[in-house]
Amino acid sequence: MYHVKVFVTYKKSILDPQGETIKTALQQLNYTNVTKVVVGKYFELELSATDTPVEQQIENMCTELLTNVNMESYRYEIEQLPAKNMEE
Amino acid sequence: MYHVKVFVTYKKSILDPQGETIKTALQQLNYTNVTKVVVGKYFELELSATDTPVEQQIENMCTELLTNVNMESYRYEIEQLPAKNMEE
Amino acid sequence: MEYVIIQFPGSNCDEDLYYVLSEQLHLPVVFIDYRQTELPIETAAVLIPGGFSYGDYLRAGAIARFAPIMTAIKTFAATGRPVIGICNGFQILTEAGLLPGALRHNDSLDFICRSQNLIVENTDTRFTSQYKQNANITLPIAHGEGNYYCDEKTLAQLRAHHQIIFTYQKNPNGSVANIAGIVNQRGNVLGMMPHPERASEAILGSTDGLKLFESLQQSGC
Amino acid sequence: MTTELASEEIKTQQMYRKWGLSDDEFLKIQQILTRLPNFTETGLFAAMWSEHCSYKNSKPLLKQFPTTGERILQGPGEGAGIVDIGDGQAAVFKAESHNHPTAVEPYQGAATGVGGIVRDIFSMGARPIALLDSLHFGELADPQIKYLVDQTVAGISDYGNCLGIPTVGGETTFDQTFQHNPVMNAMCVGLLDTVDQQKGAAAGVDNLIYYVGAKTGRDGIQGAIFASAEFNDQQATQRSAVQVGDPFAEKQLMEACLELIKQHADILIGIQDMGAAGLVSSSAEMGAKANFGMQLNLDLVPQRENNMTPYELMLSESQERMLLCIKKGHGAEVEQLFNKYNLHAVQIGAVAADQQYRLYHHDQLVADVPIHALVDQAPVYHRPSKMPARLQQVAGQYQPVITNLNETFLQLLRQPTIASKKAIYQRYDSQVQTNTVVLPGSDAAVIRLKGTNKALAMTTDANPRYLYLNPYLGGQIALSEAARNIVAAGGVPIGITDCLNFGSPEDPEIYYELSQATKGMASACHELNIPVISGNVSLYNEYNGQAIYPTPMVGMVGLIKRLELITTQEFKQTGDLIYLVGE
Ligand SMILES: Nc1ncnc2c1ncn2[C@@H]1O[C@H](COP(=O)(O)OP(=O)(O)O)[C@@H](O)[C@H]1O
Repeated sequence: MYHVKVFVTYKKSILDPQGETIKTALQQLNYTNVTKVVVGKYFELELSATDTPVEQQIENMCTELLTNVNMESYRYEIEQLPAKNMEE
Repeated sequence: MYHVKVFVTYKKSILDPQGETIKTALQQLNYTNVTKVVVGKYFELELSATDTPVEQQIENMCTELLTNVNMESYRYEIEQLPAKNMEE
Repeated sequence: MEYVIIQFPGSNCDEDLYYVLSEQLHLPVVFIDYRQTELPIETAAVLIPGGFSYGDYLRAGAIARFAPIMTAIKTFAATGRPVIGICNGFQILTEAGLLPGALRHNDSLDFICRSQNLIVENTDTRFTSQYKQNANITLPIAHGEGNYYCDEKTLAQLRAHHQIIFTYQKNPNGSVANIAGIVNQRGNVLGMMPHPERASEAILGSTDGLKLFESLQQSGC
Repeated sequence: MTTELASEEIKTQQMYRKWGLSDDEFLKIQQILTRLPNFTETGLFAAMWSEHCSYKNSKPLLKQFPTTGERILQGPGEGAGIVDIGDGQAAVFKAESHNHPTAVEPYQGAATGVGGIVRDIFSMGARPIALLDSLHFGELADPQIKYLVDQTVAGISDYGNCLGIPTVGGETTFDQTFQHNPVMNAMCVGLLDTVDQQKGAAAGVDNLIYYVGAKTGRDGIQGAIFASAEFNDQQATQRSAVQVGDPFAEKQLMEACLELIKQHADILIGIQDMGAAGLVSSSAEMGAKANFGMQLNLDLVPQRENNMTPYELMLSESQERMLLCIKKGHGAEVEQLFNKYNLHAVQIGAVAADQQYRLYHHDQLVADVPIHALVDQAPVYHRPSKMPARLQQVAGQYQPVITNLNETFLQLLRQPTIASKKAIYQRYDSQVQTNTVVLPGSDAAVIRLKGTNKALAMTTDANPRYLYLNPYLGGQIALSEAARNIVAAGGVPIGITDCLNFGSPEDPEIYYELSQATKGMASACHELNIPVISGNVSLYNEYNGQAIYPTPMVGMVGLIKRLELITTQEFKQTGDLIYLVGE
């Protein structure tokens, strides 16, 4: 079993209006020391081992479905779980 | 300077329709080994130090703005940046 | 020959398109379900309607592009025959790689529904032949993710090949170069965010959209 | 897991009180059952006898409303009311409040409010053709209120847009009185081919009870329980009264149910939304309405979470679920149809000959009560009423001081309550289905009916300030304003739905407001000859003992007999004459 976390954000060159909006909101709440906010999507996946290495599976899922590579970039962390730990 | 990552997901009892839909989509793409998908939000913040400890600031931001504690739970990671590293 | 409207789970402008094609223009129209693997042999044109396929969960159009019917649509498009994607249809076509670029959240982050003035940038297509070059027309928009994005290189290509078909007179959503609709390089696949089917009857306030379907009809499909 | 108290403990510890049952009510249950109710049964009664399900405080007042008429095919009592509009068609409409959920989680609260009212409409056999809302918030200058408005509107927008139902009208006001208690009412209008008319009834021994739609989770279980002592903090944070909407599932559910109704009428006996008090209210009401009993096997209920108790399964308010009664022997057809839409369709029980309501869980009988006791025997209260002190004083006439007319005029227009609501309504898809002839921004919205030369006009109106000053007159005014909006669009009013948003009826002054407002509304209904065909009551809108202004929302629909009669409010040409009519 693997527990995988995937983080998706807009590419750097692309304006992130959500991040800007939240930064403004935080500043209005007097968190004036916040200089930058980026908003992204976050996925947690649980999957069992197969013949394909898990890294490759995750790479494929990211490029095929979880992100639009025209505008988003991704990052992931894979954690192997001890057997019999399927339910949190 | 601090670089903070905040992860927000629904609490366990709460329906996650996006996660369910994405799980089904992944399974139809033959990733039949995926047993669970949770979709959440992801924030990256940059902020400078103030009199208030950064942990407490982040806690407050999470409960005041970034999450609705009635249905979401959050987690964060704080990383202290060396000075003069404000832009990635 | 018949016009084919694709129904995805969550499509919701399918009936509206059907109404215009069949009741206003008296064209033969059929619905085809997303699970089908083939288009009817007699297909004249494929129309992908607006709506929220798969709830727009993840990204608009992201999941629909894997539907079984998409392979048949790609084959159909590859033969140079016409495919139109409106709103969610446009999003699906970009996700499927049939059109360049991507659609982001509107820069206001809000869904916008209102009439929008457009400029017809290129009438030399089978979708726009009935418009006058540079005509000002009014069509409704209704979208949350209609903010067209492409990189500089793609934009230069779009311009070089006259692929930009409709632009907004006043940009409502942050789209690159005010883009409201584009075609592929070959000119047979059109994607547009505004809804021509909502402006095809006088009682609804505008008939500017009808010309798009008439153009298609005139082009001999 | 919750430890469930034994019957004796429920009684001695009076834990039923935490679920909103009074000592007298608990005694009455005991008398009906001739024994003590167990934990699950107590929960069933608490939910079914709540104001929301039983109208125990408002029933006597609702009796004042005229509810019949030549055109009325279905008055109050079903998912929605139905008015004949000729040519084999009918208008179906109802409104619902989601004030508390919107206060707690504005986006989801508003979204699921829309989801619920839409299910009420298609459960009658009608295709939903329009949505309207009625929103009342605290002062907009407050950033938190801004956020609340933004999220509420986003919730309505995302849910309605995804379903492909145009949101064509509504109203929005701002006042301090709604600071902690926003009002979010949603109204849905549907178009019915009268041959398709459905009822939420389960008749015929051994006919099948089908559960369709989303799985059941622990969401929205009777809010009161969260305050109860046997939950520790840890559990309390893991559970939530908030429900998350899944508009995509609802769209599929709507299409599947409409297909069932249109194409399998012969096997469909009854259909009902699982709304407030979820499975218990839908199933008990369906049985009681047909004068049959019912037995359900809770192990068969599709479940999203492990180890759910009968109490949790029965009271969950998970969204996007419906209950069907299907003719014996035809289950496979239903399963096939719903599978096509990727939805669950599971037989969970059957209609019983006696009028007993029985639940089984893990092969044990966990509840066994007379079905009519749950549905029809809730006590009815005639609460004491007292004129509020503020109304006893003769109000001095307010004399505005105007020094600069232009400036005052502009100030008025700048008031958020008066200013244009475009920023709100252009976030709703108001045009999908290509029938919206008059868009939001005019007096009433107009939806043409394809294939006919007719149209429907619709509006929502409330004016809490008037009601605060004079509940009786204010009630009349709300109705007349709605009627004027309909007439100004070219329509003849054919019926209303309402949401009565008030404070606690146990406060005699609030009860006075409620009784006077409804009396005023009823008198205007009689005067204008417009029946009330459906509605909803939302009481206890209070914060720290402070109630909101009385806010009865009137949703009115009018028939426009010919498209040529449609009128819009803008001035059309220079030189046209302007008249002022009325008193
Ligand atoms: N929350 C809302 N949702 C949809 N439409 C709205 C909303 N609030 C106001 N509107 C629309 O804005 C217009 C003006 O509303 P309102 O100020 O209540 O008008 P009036 O005072 O004429 O009744 C109406 O057409 C109404 O339908």
